[in-house]
Amino acid sequence: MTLVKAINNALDIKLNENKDVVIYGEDVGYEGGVFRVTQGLQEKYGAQRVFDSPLAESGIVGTAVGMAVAGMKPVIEMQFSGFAYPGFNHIISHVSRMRNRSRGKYTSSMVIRMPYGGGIKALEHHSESMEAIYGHIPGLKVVMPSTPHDAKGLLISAIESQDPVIYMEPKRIYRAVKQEVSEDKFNVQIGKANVVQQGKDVTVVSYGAMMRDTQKALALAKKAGISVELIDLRTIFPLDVDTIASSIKKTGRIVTVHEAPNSFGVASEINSIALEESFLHLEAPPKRVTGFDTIFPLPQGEHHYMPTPEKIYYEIEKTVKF
Amino acid sequence: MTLVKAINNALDIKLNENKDVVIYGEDVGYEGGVFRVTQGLQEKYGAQRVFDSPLAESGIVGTAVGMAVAGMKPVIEMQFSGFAYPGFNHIISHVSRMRNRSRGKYTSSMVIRMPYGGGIKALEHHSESMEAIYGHIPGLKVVMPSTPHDAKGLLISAIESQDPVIYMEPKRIYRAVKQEVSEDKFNVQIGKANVVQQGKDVTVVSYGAMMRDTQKALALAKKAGISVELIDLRTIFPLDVDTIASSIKKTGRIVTVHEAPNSFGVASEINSIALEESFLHLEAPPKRVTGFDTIFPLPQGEHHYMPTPEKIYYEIEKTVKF
Amino acid sequence: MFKEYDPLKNKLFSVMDKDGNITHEKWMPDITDEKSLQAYKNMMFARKADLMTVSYQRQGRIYTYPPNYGQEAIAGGIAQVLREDDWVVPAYRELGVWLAKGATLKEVFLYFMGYEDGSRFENAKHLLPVSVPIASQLLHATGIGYEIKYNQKDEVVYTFVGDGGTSEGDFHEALNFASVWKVPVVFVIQNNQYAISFNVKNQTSSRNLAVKAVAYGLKSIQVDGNDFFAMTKVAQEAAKLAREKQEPVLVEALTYRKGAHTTSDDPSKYRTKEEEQEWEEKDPMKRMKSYLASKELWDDKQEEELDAQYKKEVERQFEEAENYGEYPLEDVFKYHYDEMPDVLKKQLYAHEKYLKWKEGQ
Amino acid sequence: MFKEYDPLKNKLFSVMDKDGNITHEKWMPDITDEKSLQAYKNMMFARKADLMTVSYQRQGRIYTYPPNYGQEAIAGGIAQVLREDDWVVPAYRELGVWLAKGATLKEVFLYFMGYEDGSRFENAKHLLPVSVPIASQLLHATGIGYEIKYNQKDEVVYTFVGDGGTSEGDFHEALNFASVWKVPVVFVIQNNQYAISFNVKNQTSSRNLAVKAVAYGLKSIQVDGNDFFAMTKVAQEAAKLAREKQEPVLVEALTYRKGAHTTSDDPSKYRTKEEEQEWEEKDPMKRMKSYLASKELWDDKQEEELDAQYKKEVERQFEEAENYGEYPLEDVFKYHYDEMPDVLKKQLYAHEKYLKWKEGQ
Ligand SMILES: Cc1ncc(C[n+]2csc(CCOP(=O)(O)OP(=O)(O)O)c2C)c(N)n1
Ligand SMILES: Cc1ncc(C[n+]2csc(CCOP(=O)(O)OP(=O)(O)O)c2C)c(N)n1
Ligand SMILES: [Mg+2]
Ligand SMILES: [Mg+2]
Repeated sequence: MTLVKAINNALDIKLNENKDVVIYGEDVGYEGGVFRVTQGLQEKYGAQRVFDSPLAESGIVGTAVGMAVAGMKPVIEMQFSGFAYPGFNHIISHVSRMRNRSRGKYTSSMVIRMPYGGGIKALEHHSESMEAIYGHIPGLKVVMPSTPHDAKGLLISAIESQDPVIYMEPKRIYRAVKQEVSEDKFNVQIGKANVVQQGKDVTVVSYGAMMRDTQKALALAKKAGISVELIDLRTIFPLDVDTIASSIKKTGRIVTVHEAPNSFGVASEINSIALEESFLHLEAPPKRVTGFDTIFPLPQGEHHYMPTPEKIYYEIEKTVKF
Repeated sequence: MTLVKAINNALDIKLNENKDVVIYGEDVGYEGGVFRVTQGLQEKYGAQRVFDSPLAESGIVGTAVGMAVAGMKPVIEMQFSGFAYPGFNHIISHVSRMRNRSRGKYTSSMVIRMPYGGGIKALEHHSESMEAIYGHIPGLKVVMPSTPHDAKGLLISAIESQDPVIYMEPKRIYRAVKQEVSEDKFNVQIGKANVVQQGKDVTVVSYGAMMRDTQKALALAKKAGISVELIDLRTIFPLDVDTIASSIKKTGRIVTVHEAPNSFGVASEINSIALEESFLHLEAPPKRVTGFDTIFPLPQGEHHYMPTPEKIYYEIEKTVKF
Repeated sequence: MFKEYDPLKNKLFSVMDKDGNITHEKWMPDITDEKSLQAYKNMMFARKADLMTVSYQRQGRIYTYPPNYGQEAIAGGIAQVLREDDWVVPAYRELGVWLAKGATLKEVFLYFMGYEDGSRFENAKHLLPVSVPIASQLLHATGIGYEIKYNQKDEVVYTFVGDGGTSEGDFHEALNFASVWKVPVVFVIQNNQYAISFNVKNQTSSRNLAVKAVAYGLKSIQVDGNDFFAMTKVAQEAAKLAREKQEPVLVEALTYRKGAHTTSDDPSKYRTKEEEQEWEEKDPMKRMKSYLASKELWDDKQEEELDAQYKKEVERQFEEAENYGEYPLEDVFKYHYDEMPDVLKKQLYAHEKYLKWKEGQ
Repeated sequence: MFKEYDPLKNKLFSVMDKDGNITHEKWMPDITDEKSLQAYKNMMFARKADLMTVSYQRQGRIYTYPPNYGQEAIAGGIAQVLREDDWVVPAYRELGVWLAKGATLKEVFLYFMGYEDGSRFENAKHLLPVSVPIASQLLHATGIGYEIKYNQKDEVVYTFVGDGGTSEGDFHEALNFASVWKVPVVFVIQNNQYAISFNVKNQTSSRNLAVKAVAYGLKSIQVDGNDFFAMTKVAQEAAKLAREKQEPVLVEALTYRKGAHTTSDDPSKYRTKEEEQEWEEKDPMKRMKSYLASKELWDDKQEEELDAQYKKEVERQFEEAENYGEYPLEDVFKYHYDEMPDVLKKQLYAHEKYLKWKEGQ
């Protein structure tokens, strides 16, 4: 299964299981989405359950708040994460707050799917990776899968969760990775990181589409005789502090990789955790390998921006040699 | 001068000096703003230059982009930082990007003023402190003064800057602090932190309204014989890395204080800087004294949320004793 | 009615004049004297509570409060059609509607005293908490409308927004989604002439606010919101369209915010005594009282007695609220997620540890 | 004209029929044959460039491109009134307008090849770069309108949005601010029937899109956007209102996106051959050509020759763009701030260091 197929499969399973689930957004109905993620679902479940909405993101998120309050489970799509911002007010002012505001009487439990990230040679606003912003908003959960298996299991968990979940899809690898994934229903737990590979010299943390580049960097590291412990975060908030901290205790070194801008990004938070939880074990300064603090360039400049396997390896090596 | 007066004075000076400066927003014209920050300015400069706009934040920010492109210098107000979000799309998609998008042909140079922060026993959405979100957006500058003097000098610099500046006003201390401030024009540099007090045991970093509580904590520290170096950031982006790093090199310890949520907040970034720039000098884990990762509570719960001088002191002491 | 009072004609729908005389018998709603009287009493209670809240605020016993003073007839009319299963999606100035929906005054007090608990509304089904970000609640209403239609329920959503709120993009999107989805939502604009200090005349250049429904192909009407009977009639017709035809409707209720925007505002800065006097004459309570008096359903003495009784009731509920007690630290954390994540538990625990240390000092 | 074609009446303004016959002589714009012919040539150039760009894209020589194919007469009409000092605030499907404003095809190519440099528009005064977030540009136009009025300049802003864009809150806010501020902005809706796969019939329930101007008290008109003369007439009248009376105007130009949404879209999935055929008959170029031919201003041979010439010109500019060269690393950083802050300098420097290391490997 590709990642696109895995997401489609998860949606299919939940639509089938739970009549409260509805899917809507721009072009997600008849056409099945600009990336074909929702293909076939309107045909199967009808236009009351899978449908195109008018072109207005505040409208999409805002109406989903109402549906959720009334007991439905909307799974809405922002066509690209860069176009979620007209809906940002509802996300920060209501989606994240309805449960606390009403002292648990109502929830705004929904899933907001959005493809994120660069490397697809796209127009402006189609390449950003702004998960840290959502991670900073109390009341949300933020999930970012890196494999078809995780994409499916995490999405099923997100739809079943009673909490609002921002579900960011690594569109660069929508079709780049294939994996054996069961057609049956299964869950991957939100809030639990995945130790993809055990190692003893350095902990490397990443998530989403950058996991692939990071794994390529690990091949280089292996050649150089460096033993890497690789962690796939899977969830940005709440972060799996324990898994990160115990790995650092083992390796004494940590490198975090993401494509989002450096300042105030996820890697800063990981570094803070490293400090607070495992200060005495640190043998080298935690390292961030990230995008620059710049706007994601248009396609001709893209290669400058994206962290590459070589660059990740370079920083791993420096950290290990520190 | 109070802080409110200092801001008013800065606006007055720039309105007087530069015909391109206009001020608008909700209730800023005739009434002079809900906090009276713009009081008297419409009378003095006329309703073409200081005026009330329809109630729509996307409209306010979006039209300011157009004005700036056409060569004006809009200084717009978001009535509370919690109500800036309907305008968020323009901030992240245009204000921060117009210069880069047009390769310098056009700028979106403007000042977006917004009172932020808690401790005023207010309704929901009136107490937040979300500077980290703006700090993470490439292309913006983010300024947060803590004294009337700085408020005036930084605002003048912001208005004179060719870059878009998010100017967050510590409303809790709008009238709480008085200071001798010259009526003449002067600048305080954006991007330069202020070493308020020299010390050798620990570096304490804060900004905005929390500077006051931090200074109260320092009185407790002094009694306990702890020598604190106190840094007022003044600017959240770009951070003054050098000042922070050289202080840590001196003290070996750092505590960062802010009222914003902990995860993915400014303190995480400071900690990352501490690691990257002064790892070998660190003698204790950098500490964050911040708000919780929760929604700011309604007034009856407010005292639980805000870091107090005692709590700041408690963490300073623990850090020094580490 | 919607045709005759097509907002393109700029005609205000009213039934009763300033002195309580019925001027448009034809539009008199189907309502018994008994119900009219009860409605008046409810409006009296709302006004009493409102005025007393403002004075509690002045005494420092409550935080910011946005008075409903002068706007009572709007809730009064809506209350006539509101069913238990119907939804109410308010902004923040909806005291009358909250009470009509079953919220207790005590809960309202708790909320404005600064307890989230006040938003629980234990006995009010389908009432949403206060929504502060202007106009955003309209989209929630449209979403609830979708659920009603989806599950083929017999419910209507009533949602409220101010005149200022019509300028927000969310107003546009909410009405547009409702028009496309054809959902049973009654959108009520409480046009009280001001958005804080900003007069509605400057908010837009449309001839009135009701006419904005043309942009969505919806029916709408501009009604005298200080005229209980006109409001009731409009509520009845709008509810019928929504309930029976799943047709969203836009109602612009003309009224006046007699009080301040909130208790931290001073309207004398931006409006004239003359204007206030002009609207004083159109006061909804005065008009309704004249009507009832002319029908000998009500007199000053009864009013005085009920007023005294209501005063006690408000005091009673206020005191209950005032004695609500501590806001536990845990409540800051408890309601964010279905299960509290470790990171919140840790922060809570660390804070408790600090509090212990502090006690020890 | 605006009265006679009040959008409340749902009447489409047109001058010329499908076969290029003038059906409404009364509304024929004031334009010489020479200018009409030149306009046709410009539209031909735009179409040629558009079609060739799509095939370049298929060859992998350019990235995503949103075709303007079929919508040429809208720009054609606006171009008749556009002055050097006027502003153009486009979305992303405005090839004809970009060219009319003085952007070179090479710049357009550069942009869609992925160079920000393409947005510099060296010879185009007052032309804004592509704006991707739907409808947001309308507010920029309103803001520029404020500047024009503030500085009492003799300028007009032309801004463009799609049919889908009318659903966004920003559409509402931009028109409302413009109506309150009374600024010289002409808002043009290019109603090409689709927002990607979504038909305009489902975007809203209003009778047409022009009628939405009622909500702001503005004049508006629905015009056949495939009719060059109708578009020109409307552009002239709208420009006059904007320029002379500072009156914002809303123009809904009915057209059809003959191509795909962008080069990564396949419209055969969501629309029928019949529909495409129906619109094929209303093709703006075909109609204009028939008109010119009937006046013996143009024939097939001339068309063929010019087509060949334009082909060469497009190729020339494309090749120039293709040879534009490297995108320097520094350019990623350079244009963010007036002065590059230390944090960016450090990141640039660190990356250069890494690149040196890599070379050494
Ligand atoms: C999005 C947003 N912007 C600004 C505010 C601040 N604010 C609170 S009430 C108000 C005026 C609202 O006026 P109106 O819609 O007429 O309602 P009214 O208060 O008169 O009932 C403003 C600007 C807010 N709450 N939300
Ligand atoms: C705010 C925002 N949401 C979504 C998108 C993705 N998107 C790009 S074009 C488009 C459809 C636009 O349709 P329309 O306004 O009719 O313009 P057209 O493409 O037909 O010219 C969408 C949804 C976007 N660019 N911006
Ligand atoms: Mg109002
Ligand atoms: Mg379209």
